[in-house]
Amino acid sequence: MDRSKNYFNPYFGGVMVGLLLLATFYITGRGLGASGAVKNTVVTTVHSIAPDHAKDSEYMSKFISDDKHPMNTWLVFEVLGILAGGLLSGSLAGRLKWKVEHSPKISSRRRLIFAALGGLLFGIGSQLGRGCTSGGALSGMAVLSTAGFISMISIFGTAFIAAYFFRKNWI
Amino acid sequence: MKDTNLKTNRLSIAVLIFVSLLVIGFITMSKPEFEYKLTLEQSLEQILSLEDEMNPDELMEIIDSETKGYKVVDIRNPYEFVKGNIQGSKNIPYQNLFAKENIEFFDQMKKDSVTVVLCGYDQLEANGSWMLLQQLGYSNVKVLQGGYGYYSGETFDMFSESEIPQYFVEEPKYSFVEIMDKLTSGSIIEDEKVEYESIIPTRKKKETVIEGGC
Amino acid sequence: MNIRYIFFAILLLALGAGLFFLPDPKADYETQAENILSELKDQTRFVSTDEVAERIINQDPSLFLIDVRMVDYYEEFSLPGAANIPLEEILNPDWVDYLEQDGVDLVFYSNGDIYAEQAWMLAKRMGYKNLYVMKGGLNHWFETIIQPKRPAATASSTEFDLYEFRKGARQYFSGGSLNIEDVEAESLTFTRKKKETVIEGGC
Amino acid sequence: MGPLISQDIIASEWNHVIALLIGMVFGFFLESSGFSSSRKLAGVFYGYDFIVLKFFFSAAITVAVGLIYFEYMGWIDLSLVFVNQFYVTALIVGGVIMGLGFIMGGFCPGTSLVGAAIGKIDAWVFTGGLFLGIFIFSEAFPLFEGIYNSENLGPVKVYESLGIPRDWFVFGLIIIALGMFYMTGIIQKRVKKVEY
Repeated sequence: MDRSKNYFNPYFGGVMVGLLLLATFYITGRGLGASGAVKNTVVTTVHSIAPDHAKDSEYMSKFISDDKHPMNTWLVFEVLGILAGGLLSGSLAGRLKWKVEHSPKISSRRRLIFAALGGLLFGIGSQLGRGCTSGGALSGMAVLSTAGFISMISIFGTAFIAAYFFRKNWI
Repeated sequence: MKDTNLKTNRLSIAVLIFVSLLVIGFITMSKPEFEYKLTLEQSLEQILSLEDEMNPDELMEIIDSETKGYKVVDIRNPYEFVKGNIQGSKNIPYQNLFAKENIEFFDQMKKDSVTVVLCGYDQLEANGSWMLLQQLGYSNVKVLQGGYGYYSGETFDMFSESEIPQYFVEEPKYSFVEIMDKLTSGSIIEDEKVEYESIIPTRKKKETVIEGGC
Repeated sequence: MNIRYIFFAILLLALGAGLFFLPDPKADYETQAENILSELKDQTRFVSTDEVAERIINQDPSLFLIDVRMVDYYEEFSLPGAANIPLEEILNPDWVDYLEQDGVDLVFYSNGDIYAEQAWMLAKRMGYKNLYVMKGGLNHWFETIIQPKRPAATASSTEFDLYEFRKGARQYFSGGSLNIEDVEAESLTFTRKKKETVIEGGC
Repeated sequence: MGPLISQDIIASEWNHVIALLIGMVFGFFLESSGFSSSRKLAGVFYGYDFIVLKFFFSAAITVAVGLIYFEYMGWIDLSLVFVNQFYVTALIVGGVIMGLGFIMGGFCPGTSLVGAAIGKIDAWVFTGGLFLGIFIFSEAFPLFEGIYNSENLGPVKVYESLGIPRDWFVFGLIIIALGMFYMTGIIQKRVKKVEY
């Protein structure tokens, strides 16, 4: 058997991430997140390249402040941790490899175009919905917030409905 | 199973960690020193029933007839207590209500099913202590209506014509509506002593609007 | 099917069922008896009728009066701006919005001061903050504010000042110079708010 | 009693170390469970692989149940825990957009990061798209502002919205999740295996 396909039991991963999330709530009072860090990075990047533009932008200016609240950069470090953790796990399981993963029915090019489009949509959607699957849906569901459940239902519901049209990309 | 490890060994460990966390939590849970025995609802019911309020006439009778099974506890400060107190009463300033020896005393009283009558200068002074003791499960504790002040006659107004006992402080002493009506119509001349008429509530239709809220 | 999955499923169900046996989460936030006793020790929970009168006249936005008498009494006469939460109903969750106001002093009053303090004790145990009791209640209100007694001629000047203030207050509350009804007309209609409709940052 | 940081129990200098460690563990388990593979992720929508559902719900339930017990044991003050604001329209529209992004891109932000970490080029492209998307959103914010700020119901809890007791809700959630876990096994057997 190919060692690289030897993944953890998903329930094990789920319970462990659940415990981690509990620890996160215990320590920080809020859940995990990913898109927030990307947003911070975008804002910081724009701010350093064109400070005036960032300040003029109604949305970005919300996230630029002089006081250094610990939570502002918290997510960025967390995301760096995610990258490191992923790398660690991948190297232990021998999954480190440059490749484009796609269905044999489609070309790599098509896969990459769809990936870019998907990322784009996810970027817009996560800002509009104030959180992505980890920050909004998972952490939101964990604290039993209505927002978390609605977010989960609308993300996965839409994906299920739209799945038919994109089946060629995956199966 | 080709791609996903469906072995459950690791999962068992994860579940074990979770469960043992909860178990540790339960073992190390700190209990408050004084635990409420009555819920808020029970406590509300208890104060509304008025059963645990003793009226001064009753207490006078008990003391005169030297009935067994009652103990008066005076919760005022020792200085006030020395100046004058109800015969046979014990002084526990309410500031020390939860001191160890006092709690032991209340425990003993409860065990011996002795009714404890808390008394302050007025009912208000003893009210908080009484409610706390009741909520902590000392169901044998009563509060003296009117307090020491009324009992001793200090706050007794012998000129009062009201038929309502003066220790019922929650009864309206005056007909508020009438006074307000007179005031608004200007029929009360300044500094004139107002005749308080008997309290027959005259219902005045008033729109129930309130200010504030949100 | 792995037998362990069934075991885990049962364990999870048991944990879920265990939730039913946990007491009301609010119980954890109840103020403990020791803390209430120490609040009783300092007498700061009492406010005088004069202070209340002054704050009403100044239209102090941080004052919120709560009438704990029965509805009949409340409808007959109440202090301007007071909301009615009868003592019997103080635990009703409908009142959360009234009792949970940041930066607002909630002053309980009744005809005397026993009911008001009982409401204070219960609300205190429920963990609400900034709670006060109007000492003497409405009976005292009428003795001091509405029908102030002229101090003896030998009394100190502070007593006369207080008397003058009370006369002024009486004038105010009887609708002399300022029409109270007009003030009240702007106010909201009395509605019991449900918790669900809380709008953040409303107050 | 937690949360530690918002009550200044942990010095804020430790924040970033903690963030890094938490991120690492999160990333490790995401990757090890197979979240770095977009085709594995997408499997949940076609019925050939259910790791997303299994992982997601077992995590959510562990935390939901755990938090309630923690609160009871006095470890954490739930009133200090962040609860997501419920902006109805923004959330639903955002969710729909994210759902489309998910099925097209095959990742979500967290998983694309672990994918990128082990060298998936599509994950890199997805992350690039993510940056671009957020940039576009902030540039075109006036366009979205109406939806973004409308109908805020505040940090409501789901059992309050549904009007049922919390314990019943959590218990129901557990039963639903267990039912779904059981169903996935049945569905997976019927659906044609997909090699990837």
